[in-house]
Amino acid sequence: MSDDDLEHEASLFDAPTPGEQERMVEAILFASAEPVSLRELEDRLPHGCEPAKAIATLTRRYEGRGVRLVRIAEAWAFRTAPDLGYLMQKETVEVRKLSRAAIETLAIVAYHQPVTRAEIEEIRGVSVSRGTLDQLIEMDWIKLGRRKMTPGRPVTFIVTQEFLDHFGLESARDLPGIKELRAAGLLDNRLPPGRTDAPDEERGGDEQADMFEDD
Amino acid sequence: MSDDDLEHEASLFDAPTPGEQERMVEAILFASAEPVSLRELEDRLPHGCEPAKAIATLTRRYEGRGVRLVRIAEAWAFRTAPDLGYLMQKETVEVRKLSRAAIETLAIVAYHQPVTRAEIEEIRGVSVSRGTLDQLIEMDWIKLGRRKMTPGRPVTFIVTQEFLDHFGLESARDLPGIKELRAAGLLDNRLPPGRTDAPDEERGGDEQADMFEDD
Amino acid sequence: MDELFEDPQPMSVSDRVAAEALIVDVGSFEGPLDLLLTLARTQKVDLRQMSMLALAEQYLAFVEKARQLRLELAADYLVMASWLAFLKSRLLLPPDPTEDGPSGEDLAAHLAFQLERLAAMRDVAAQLMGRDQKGRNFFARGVPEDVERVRTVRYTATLLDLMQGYARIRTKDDFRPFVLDREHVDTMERALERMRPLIGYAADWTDLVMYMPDGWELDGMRRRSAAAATFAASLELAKEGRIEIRQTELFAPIQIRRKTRKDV
Repeated sequence: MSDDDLEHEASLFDAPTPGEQERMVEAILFASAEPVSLRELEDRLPHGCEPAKAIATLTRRYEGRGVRLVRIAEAWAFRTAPDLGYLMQKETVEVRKLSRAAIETLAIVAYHQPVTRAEIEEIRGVSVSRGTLDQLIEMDWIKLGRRKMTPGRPVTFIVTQEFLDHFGLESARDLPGIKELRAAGLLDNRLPPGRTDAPDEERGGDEQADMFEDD
Repeated sequence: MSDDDLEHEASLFDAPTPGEQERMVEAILFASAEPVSLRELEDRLPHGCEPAKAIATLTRRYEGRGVRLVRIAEAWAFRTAPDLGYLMQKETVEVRKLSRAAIETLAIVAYHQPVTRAEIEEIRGVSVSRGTLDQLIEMDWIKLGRRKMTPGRPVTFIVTQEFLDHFGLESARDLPGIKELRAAGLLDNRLPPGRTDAPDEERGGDEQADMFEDD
Repeated sequence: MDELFEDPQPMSVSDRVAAEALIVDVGSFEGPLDLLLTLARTQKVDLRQMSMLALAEQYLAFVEKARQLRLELAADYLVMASWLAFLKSRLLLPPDPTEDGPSGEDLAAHLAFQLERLAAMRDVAAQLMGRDQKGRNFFARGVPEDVERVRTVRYTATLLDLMQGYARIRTKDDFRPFVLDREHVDTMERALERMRPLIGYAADWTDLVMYMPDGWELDGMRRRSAAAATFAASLELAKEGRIEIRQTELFAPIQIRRKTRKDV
């Protein structure tokens, strides 16, 4: 490529004005039912755009409107304001009624993630049926996380972006009451006295920190 | 329903403020899978709302934004601003193996150039589709050469510089000759004696010799 | 006939009702921990202050009642019962200095922790489900415009494709199967002979299979022989420093390419 070409390209791909960038981000987010990540925005916008800035402006612009720009993990999406839900009977989707076991399992995954099946069973005091986990996976609310670095390398479960989106959470940090539970030590993985096989000794510092990282 | 109830309902559903109505219409139009008519808006909004007014305000509000409120027949919907349609496209490049017919045609052009379509067909023993030649021309691997000084003055095809670059050849003469092909086991039969019809005049002496030498 | 259906010692109506209530109750518990939590709730004190001894006794009484009524309890309820009996004995008897293991207090504390944790999970589960939910309280875009994929296809071919294509045409009319004295055996020497003149063209990674004699891949015995010979020859060429060999993963095609001169 010659110098001339380069110059031409540079001018062709000069970043659009902030106002233009805002319109572009607005259009992309409006068009998608799924949250769109910053990285994807960057990929789709012309070279040199700063989607994070556009998002900040847009968020303010839509404050108090009928739709809002919300953050879900590292992604953004437009969602209708929750106070207007009653107008949407037509759009309401019947959510499959979840069993008590499924709801509790979901909460345990959300608050204790990454968590193994054995840990879920330990907390509930009852075995977790394959069907319960399958159902939550099928609903795209939980997914497999990294394997635990403990004997047997058990798989772990973590919640998904769809889970955060569905319950209107920016991150797992915003789960109701999670701070209090942690302060009360109820999210610790305490071993029963006398048990020394510690299948989960990796839990603690590192993994606890992971909880607050986006996966 | 008793009169009392009716009265109660009327007071309960005092029309919301214009700003509120605008939010409501905005949310309904955003979430609806189809354009929504004024009548339907009226049905879905609280009693006493004036959706037409809300639509007018909203239309102005979205003027020049990344999405616009547009009228479709008797109904309303949000749509991406037409000038931003290109943001909804994602380009992907798929690499595919060239078809056998194209490879053979290309090989004949490379080994026999300049070569007419009739000659290609004679060598391949089957007719060459226009599409195959077009594809190779479009890929910039072959191009039109001089016309042949024979009756009808047919066009000839030759390989391009792009072809040589792609295959890492300095010239078409660098292509391995028949002898090498045979030595490589790629050509494992003898040419029938007396077959001297090969239109290879353009090929250089050495290579030509290779091509027709029996071993 | 009637005798068959007649209970020798008929239960009173109230007994039957009580028994049935218990059946329903047992069924509605999600395991022994859940039953313990329900029993604990009847004590109406903070879980941290409640007596684990009293709770253990309550549970054991419940199990005993079920046994009397000949109700079948799942195994894990019975496992919990025996553990609670053990806990009870640890709490009541003075510690045996000759015995290792956790004290009754430790065990009771852990049980209290488990109950409290389960109760906490129940609470937050309810809070979670009580939140605004997508598709119920708030909504996503009704007509998402999917990103349109504009796909451009780029065709490609290698020099070897080209040469083989040409060879195919030149040999088509008078094709004679590749006949050798030992017709199903390829040798490393022959493979080397075959590969040496070609290897200079392999600037890109090419599948080793491409260097097998044409048509040999169709016959099992020939294919094996040719594959072995070609592979051996490629090792020889690699040893000479003329080519590089790679295999991206187990059982993936083996690929070779020429080594550039400066590397030789």
